[in-house]
Amino acid sequence: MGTTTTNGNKGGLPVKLTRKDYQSDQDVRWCPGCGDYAILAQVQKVFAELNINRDETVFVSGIGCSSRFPYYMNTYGMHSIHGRAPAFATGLKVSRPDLNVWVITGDGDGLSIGGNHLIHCLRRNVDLKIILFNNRIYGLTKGQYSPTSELGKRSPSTPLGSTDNPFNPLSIALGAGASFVARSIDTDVKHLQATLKRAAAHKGTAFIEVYQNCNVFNDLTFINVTGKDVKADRQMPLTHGQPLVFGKDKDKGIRMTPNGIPEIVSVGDGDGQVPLSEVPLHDETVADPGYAFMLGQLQHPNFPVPIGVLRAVEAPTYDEMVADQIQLAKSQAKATDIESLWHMGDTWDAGSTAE
Amino acid sequence: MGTTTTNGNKGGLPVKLTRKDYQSDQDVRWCPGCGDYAILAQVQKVFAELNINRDETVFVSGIGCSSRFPYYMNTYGMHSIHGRAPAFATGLKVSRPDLNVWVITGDGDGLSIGGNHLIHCLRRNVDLKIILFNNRIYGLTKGQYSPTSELGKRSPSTPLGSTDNPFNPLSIALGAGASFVARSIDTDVKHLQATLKRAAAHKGTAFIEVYQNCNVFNDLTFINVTGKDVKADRQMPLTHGQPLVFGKDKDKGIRMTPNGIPEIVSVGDGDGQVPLSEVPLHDETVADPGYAFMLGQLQHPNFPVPIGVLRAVEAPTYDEMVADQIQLAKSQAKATDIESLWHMGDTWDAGSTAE
Amino acid sequence: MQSQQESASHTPIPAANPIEEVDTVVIRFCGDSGDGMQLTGSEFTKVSALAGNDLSTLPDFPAEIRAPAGTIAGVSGFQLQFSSRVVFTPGDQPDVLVAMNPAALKSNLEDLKKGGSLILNTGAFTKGNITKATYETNPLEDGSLDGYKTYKIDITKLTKECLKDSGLNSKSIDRCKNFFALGLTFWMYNRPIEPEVESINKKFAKKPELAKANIQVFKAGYHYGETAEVFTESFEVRAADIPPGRYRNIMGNSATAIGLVTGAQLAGVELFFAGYPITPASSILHELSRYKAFGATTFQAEDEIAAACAAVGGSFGGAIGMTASSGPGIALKGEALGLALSLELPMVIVNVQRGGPSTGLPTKTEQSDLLQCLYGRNGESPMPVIAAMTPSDCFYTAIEAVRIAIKYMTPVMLMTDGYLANGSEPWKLPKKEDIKPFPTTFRTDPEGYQVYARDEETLARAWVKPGTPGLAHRVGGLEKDALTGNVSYDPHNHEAMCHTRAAKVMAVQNSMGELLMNGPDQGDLLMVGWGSTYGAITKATNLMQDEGYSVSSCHLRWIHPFHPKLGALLKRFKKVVVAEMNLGQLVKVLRAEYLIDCEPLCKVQGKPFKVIEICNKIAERAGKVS
Amino acid sequence: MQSQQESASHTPIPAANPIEEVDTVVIRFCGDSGDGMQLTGSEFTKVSALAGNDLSTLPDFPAEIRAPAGTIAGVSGFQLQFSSRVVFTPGDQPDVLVAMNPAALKSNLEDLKKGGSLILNTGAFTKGNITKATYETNPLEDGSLDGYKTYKIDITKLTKECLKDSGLNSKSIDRCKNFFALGLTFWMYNRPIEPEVESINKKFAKKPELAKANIQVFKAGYHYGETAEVFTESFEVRAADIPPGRYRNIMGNSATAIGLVTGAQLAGVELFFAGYPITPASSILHELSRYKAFGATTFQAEDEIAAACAAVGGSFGGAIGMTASSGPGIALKGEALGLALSLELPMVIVNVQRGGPSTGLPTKTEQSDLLQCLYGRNGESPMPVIAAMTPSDCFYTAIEAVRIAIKYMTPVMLMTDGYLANGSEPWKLPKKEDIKPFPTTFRTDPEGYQVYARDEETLARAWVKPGTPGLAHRVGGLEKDALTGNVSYDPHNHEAMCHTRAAKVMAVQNSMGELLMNGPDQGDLLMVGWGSTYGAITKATNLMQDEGYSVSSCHLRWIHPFHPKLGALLKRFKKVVVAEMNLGQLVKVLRAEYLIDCEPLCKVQGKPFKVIEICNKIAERAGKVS
Ligand SMILES: Cc1ncc(C[n+]2csc(CCOP(=O)(O)OP(=O)(O)O)c2C)c(N)n1
Ligand SMILES: Cc1ncc(C[n+]2csc(CCOP(=O)(O)OP(=O)(O)O)c2C)c(N)n1
Ligand code: SF4
Ligand code: SF4
Ligand SMILES: [Mg+2]
Ligand SMILES: [Mg+2]
Repeated sequence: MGTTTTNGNKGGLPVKLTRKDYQSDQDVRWCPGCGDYAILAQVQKVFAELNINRDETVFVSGIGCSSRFPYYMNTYGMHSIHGRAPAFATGLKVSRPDLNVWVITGDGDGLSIGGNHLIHCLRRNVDLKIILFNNRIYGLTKGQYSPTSELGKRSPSTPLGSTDNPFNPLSIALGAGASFVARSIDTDVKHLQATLKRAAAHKGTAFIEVYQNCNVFNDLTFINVTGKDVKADRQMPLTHGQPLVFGKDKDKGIRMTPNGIPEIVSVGDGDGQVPLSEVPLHDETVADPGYAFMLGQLQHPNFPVPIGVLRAVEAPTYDEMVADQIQLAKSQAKATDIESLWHMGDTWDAGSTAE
Repeated sequence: MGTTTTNGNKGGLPVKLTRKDYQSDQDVRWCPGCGDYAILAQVQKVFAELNINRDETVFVSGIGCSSRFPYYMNTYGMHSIHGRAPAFATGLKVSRPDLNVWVITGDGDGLSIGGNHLIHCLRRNVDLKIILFNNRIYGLTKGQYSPTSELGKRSPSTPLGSTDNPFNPLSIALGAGASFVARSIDTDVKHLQATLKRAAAHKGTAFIEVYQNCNVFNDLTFINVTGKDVKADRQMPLTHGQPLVFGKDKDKGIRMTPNGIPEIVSVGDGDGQVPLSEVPLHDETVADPGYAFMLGQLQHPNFPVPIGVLRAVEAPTYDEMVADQIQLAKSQAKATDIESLWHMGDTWDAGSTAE
Repeated sequence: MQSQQESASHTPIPAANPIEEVDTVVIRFCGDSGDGMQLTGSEFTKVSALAGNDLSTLPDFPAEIRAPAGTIAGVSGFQLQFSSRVVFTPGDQPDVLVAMNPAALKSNLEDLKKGGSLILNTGAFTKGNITKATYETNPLEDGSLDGYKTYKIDITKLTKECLKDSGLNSKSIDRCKNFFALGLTFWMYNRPIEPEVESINKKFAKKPELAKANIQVFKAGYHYGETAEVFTESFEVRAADIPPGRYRNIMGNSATAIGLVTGAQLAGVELFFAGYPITPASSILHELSRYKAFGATTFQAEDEIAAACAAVGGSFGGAIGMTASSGPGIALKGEALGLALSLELPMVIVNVQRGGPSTGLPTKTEQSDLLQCLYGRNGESPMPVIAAMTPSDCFYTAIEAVRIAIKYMTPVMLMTDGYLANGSEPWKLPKKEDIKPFPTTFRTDPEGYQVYARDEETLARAWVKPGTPGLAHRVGGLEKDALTGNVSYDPHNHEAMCHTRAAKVMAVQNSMGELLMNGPDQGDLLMVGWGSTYGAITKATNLMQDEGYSVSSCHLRWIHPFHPKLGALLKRFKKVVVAEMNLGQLVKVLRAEYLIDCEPLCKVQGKPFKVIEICNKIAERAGKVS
Repeated sequence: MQSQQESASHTPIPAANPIEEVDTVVIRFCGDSGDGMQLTGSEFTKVSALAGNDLSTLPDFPAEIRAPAGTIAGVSGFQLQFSSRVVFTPGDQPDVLVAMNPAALKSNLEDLKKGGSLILNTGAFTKGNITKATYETNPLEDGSLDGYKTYKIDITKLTKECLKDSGLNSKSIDRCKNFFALGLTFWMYNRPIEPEVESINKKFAKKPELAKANIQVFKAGYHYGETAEVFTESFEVRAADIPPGRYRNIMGNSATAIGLVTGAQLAGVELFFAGYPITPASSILHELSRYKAFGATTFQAEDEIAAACAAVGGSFGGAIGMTASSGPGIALKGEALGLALSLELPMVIVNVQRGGPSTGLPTKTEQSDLLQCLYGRNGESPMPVIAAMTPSDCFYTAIEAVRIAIKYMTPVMLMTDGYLANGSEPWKLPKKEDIKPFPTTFRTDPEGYQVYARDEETLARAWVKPGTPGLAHRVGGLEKDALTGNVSYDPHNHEAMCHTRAAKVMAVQNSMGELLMNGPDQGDLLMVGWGSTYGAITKATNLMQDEGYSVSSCHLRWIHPFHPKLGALLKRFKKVVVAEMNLGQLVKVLRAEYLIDCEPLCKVQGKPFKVIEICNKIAERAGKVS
């Protein structure tokens, strides 16, 4: 550990890092069995794989079980206040575009109290990576329903069932104009790793919804979609350039009617079937977010749930544009010393020395 | 005026009301030429036409030029605080489902500081009518750019041009799951009236974006779309059951590729043209919001701008579901007098009389 | 005169007599979050209440939902004081500590009375657990428990034995061990077992196999005490001499919720509560959401701002709008509360205080939001602030909040804290006749209506329900004309309105109840308190009065405005000390108001005062009565 | 001794001598929002400044962007006091009132000095306008102007005449009439016209036809004064005896913005400012957004909460994070500020106060956010609070805020108000050498780093920039261990941290400048003030000292903590009166702190104190020096 002091971390950047190098010295305090562990582990693994510089990385979170995340990462970190992590992160990134800034939030933190900061961050396309741990419940405050809980959810604050329609986090993100939108699952180790890597590589705000199991207050909430036995039929993994097909035998596909309504087609060369070649290929880069929005709307039980990257388009980032303006202003400025600022505008000489 | 006292209004409900009956006694104080005047006039006219009961109507607004609106309506009204009107209105409507509650907001009020309340209100489908006056500027605070201002907008706070991508209010609303979404224009008197009537008739949250000209700080911002000479080619008026066509001669149409991407087609029976019968018919009632989202994304200069009702689906309202639960709870309750509440749970007798 | 300090006279000292009578016992159950200590504690509370004891309880939760098993962060505790006398607090120091694992022992032992009884589950003292508890050596063996009466029992193993034929899996079996501990303590305090058997049956009605197992283990614990010759004595705590009537054990947040509903019913208005979950206020929302049949509509908003605004919307509609939160959430509501007081609509805001600043210590108690509640709004924003004293007093204070809000057409801040919220005590259920209704009159007459015309006595404007014919009007947050309510930028009108809003809040003084005094109304030292310190201050004052000190105490229910008699009272004492769980916030306000050199006694440890801490201060500052 | 009260000695009395010398003049231009009164006022200010007068200005905006023309709601005004002596305020009462329409006359006449000069544009006194101004009879004819020296001039018509050949349309012509009024006043006060011609050319550089027209009208106004024999005299106000140097006329918000940039440069850190528009704070954001070349990055956030949070994010990154707002926005920032002080990061929050509560009087001035700034956060949340005294002092106070923030690693609240924000005065530009830099040291050494270890003197923890190798660490809003910064629920650690955070803020006392005294440091009466009341209090005190009263004044720049010498000073006076634009907020704090029976002099009218109001209070409370 050596000169370890920074709430107990190691510093520096050894040659080849492993997952352990990204673990802080704090005890991880989630409930045993919580999906948060898996996500933490995958983030640490991916960071090690990508050899990401810990000292140039900052994790910012709000409040919630998931928001304890930064304490466990051996990087810079801030556990802020409820719902505001995107705002802190925006200030940080805009003033320090050189840093690698990640935001951790929950479905309550990010979509209830923090919904506005999230959508504004997405529209601005600040170069941040946002992971939203969706367990469809308020974990830390012991089990109230959240904005992603299903209609009719019984919880301590809704003993007769909730009366609110849930948000679809992907739709909110796309409605706000997000440049990168993806979904993954806590237990799907490989998929999660791949998705995290894609987010890490994206320039602009990358938004990932991760289905996360809260085994204490909302156990198995995603099991209808994530269950081993049903998975193949109920998930549609997206791969850029690959057809929109699903099912164990990839024999079902998705396409749009001219009226703009998605439909499931049987894929194959038989009667009433659609040949594979006519099934639309997934294209993350469509400029119009309508396509990704349509995908994001697909839901169990009528449709398979898409996982993977729905949208990844290149666009200038907010922080970059701000930096460019500053650059421009500096290059055009007649003077940048403080006295010339004081002297801006009309000045005159007065007092007894003035004639 | 008679017993007029309530900040100077008339009460009661005469036989046939006119626009004047919906005018309060307060001087309207917007800048001469402001688009707000036209919207106020159309609301008052429509209210008179629908003979809406003034005493059972409440207008709630936030802060901004547009938010002065309630002062000018001879109904109940609350000019609240910046961005929060949907929250006040939700509390009011949920506790008083019998009232007819309208929300007035601006692009800053409703989409900047108030974005979160707006989207939560929309997802809940509280039975409110929300009119968002979009002038793409902060009027009341003298001209700063707003979340709907175009990228590069020069304003007092962005002297070198803004670096934020604007929101599309319709996309935000649809991303949040709004049951009724429409767009109209301050100067398009008939269209605005028709749209207001549709909103008034909708059960659930009705969201109308109105293009509103701020002639002082953002004059002619919509002229590219609303200008008399360009209007026919740059607007696509939507009518339920009618084809998605536009242009002076209705010779252009919109349809979707199987990949979910909208395209403009030439309508007609000629070569390379699409016959009118094959142009999709506008359907406000599509359950999947993806269709309306696709429409909402159409923007000048690549596409015509849709005006009218994009989406109008029936769904239970939040206030109705809450009322039902209360009804249910009351009907199932063993007792509802206050003493039985005190006595709930384990009780025992003690003290000297207890044996 | 004999000191009544809790720890003085009733330590369970071994004796020949198998059942010794004691008058007061403090017991604390502690273990891992998963060990069911809250249940154990509340079951023991219930039987004590049924036995007629007076009592007071205090749970202590970890901040994490379920910190890793066996760690100190995961320790959960429940303390109970029960007595044949009147009880004011959950007790300074446990006489008996039940510790289910090493971490629980580690973090609780320092509180145990010297010479107190220590019941340990030795089965949990594995090497791993000992290390997790950050012990370097095994406390069972290293002599560190020498000063205590230690009972080492392998509860884990005994439970396993007892259930080996139950067919339950080992995890489920292990979960039963808290009932062994409960059985033991039942034997120690000579409690009847039948009611508990019944209670277990009820609790586990849906899982009869668990009910059976728990009963079996509970009885095993009881019989172990009886037969194992580990304990040489058992104790009895007689029924207390409390006012006769029907009782219910009540936690502060429940009392607040029930009080709010009662207040609305007494006023004859609907209750509209909008909340957003936050520790330790959430359970008010939870409770109210179950009282729909009693006229309560609840709304879980997207955040605290929306909750406050929705409540104002409810009030505008003619319901009594309410919201509840804790410090960080209250901070967010400031702007909306400013609007509410400018609109002059009734509203109740409950602040269940916790440790601050910022997120602070969310599960711990503190009184450090007083200044925020008084002043945390822009502009001249006066608002009545009142505070509850005990868990059951939350009921009465909530009613008072509703009364003031409606009578004076103003938002009212009702302050409680984590200690009150989760602590409990027996509550003597009132009779309906005992509580005076205060029916609301909505204005319906359009004749001569002026939106901001005021009642002469209360300075309140009229409350009008939208929907009332002929009374349509508009209100807003801009300054308003003193009569019509129309927007007014007139300088003198603004000044007059600022004075009027202040005067209206001061007018609350005209309808206050009595100032709460304990002891003579003059003397050496007056101990002043507000909120949850009531029990500790009162107990300490009583004890020290008995010791001959010239000390009285005065507890404030009304903090803004103060009680009209408070100023004169303070001046009749040579010294005034204010005990509060902050760095001296009420002290600031009292000094500013009365120019009296009062002195703070502060504690900011996330824990309530101990009686002894206040006694010590009294001894330091007061003289003896000659 | 002669009274120096502004209005006493320099009324422009007609005289044979065509140019009379006066030492001080207060002039107010008023008219419809569209009449260009702000421009007229600031042009006149500029020429007065160039003439070497000392001066002070006060604009008065309507709350609406452009209320209906001709109504009282639409009246806009600009007042200027210029003098050959030192000027402290924009003046109590205008000596000269220029009113461009009936509404302007109606709403401003009561302020005009008895016997003062009144210049009226009779062309605007149409029947319609007279009615819109709520006059029942024509004031030009009903004798209501009898007590004033009234100059009735049909400026509208004269302007039209003058431009009839200009080719401009009639709307554009009408817009020029303010320059006629300006020309008139130039003649009255014997100002050179060339600089103004130049200024107009510059201002309308892009519209030369308008420049030409305005110049023509301006000259016409000037010559009208000279030749029309309406005015029988003109006046001269000599250059004031002010310290020699280069000057610039500066408004408070500009000075704040420039001061913040200067502070950051003196500290050697980047400036990151996040704001959300709100009257009267917005122009700080506007100004800073133009200072990118000077190291300022600005961010218009989605709301005030995001702005505060983004600023904290900036500070975490090693810039000095800043935000500015007014009352309602400050209310929203409370929770985030609590986090900032818990994280112990430097930050500056500017509160440009306006009339409250709630939305209140957005364009008017007030000082009623003091208690909110001191206490509007949950938990024990101490924060330094300082206030600026004059428009140019905003510059120095902003620097002081940055200095304290970085030196003590704490958010600092910098208070100004609408009066300072929009008022202006000549600012003697400092030399770079005059202002001491305070370079920041970021910690870069990993050896022995403890996140919450503190500097012994300042109690500040070290500031570490993310990106620094080996210093990665995590901070958050939960209570932290006093050394490592790791989350800690330890009761004693929490108490210690609360005390330490308070002590750190108190340590600011160790590096304060001098306490600002005016007059002897003992006597009958001490007038205490803070913020923008400086000018009025100082002027009044000086006047009354000259009249022989035993009065001094002391103005507070540091409000929390107070200056270490303040307590002793207060006690050396028989009486202490605090003049503030609220209902007595500083009074509360002083009374609590020093137990001194100080008395408030309150004004809550959305307007600054008049000197005379303070003089009256002094006369009432102070005795004469024997
Ligand atoms: C201002 C404020 N309001 C409320 C809370 C209480 N609170 C903490 S976390 C949380 C919700 C957590 O839900 P989510 O974001 O889904 O996180 P999870 O615990 O499920 O991971 C709430 C309401 C708070 N800490 N601060
Ligand atoms: C809490 C708070 N923040 C900021 C303001 C200042 N403010 C008033 S209106 C407004 C924006 C108005 O823009 P918009 O909603 O588009 O309305 P418009 O004036 O354009 O109709 C702002 C920033 C305020 N009144 N309160
Ligand atoms: S409560 Fe749920 S989300 Fe929170 S740590 Fe436990 S299992 Fe995870
Ligand atoms: S500023 Fe713009 S939006 Fe506001 S009233 Fe004037 S024209 Fe209308
Ligand atoms: Mg969650
Ligand atoms: Mg706008």
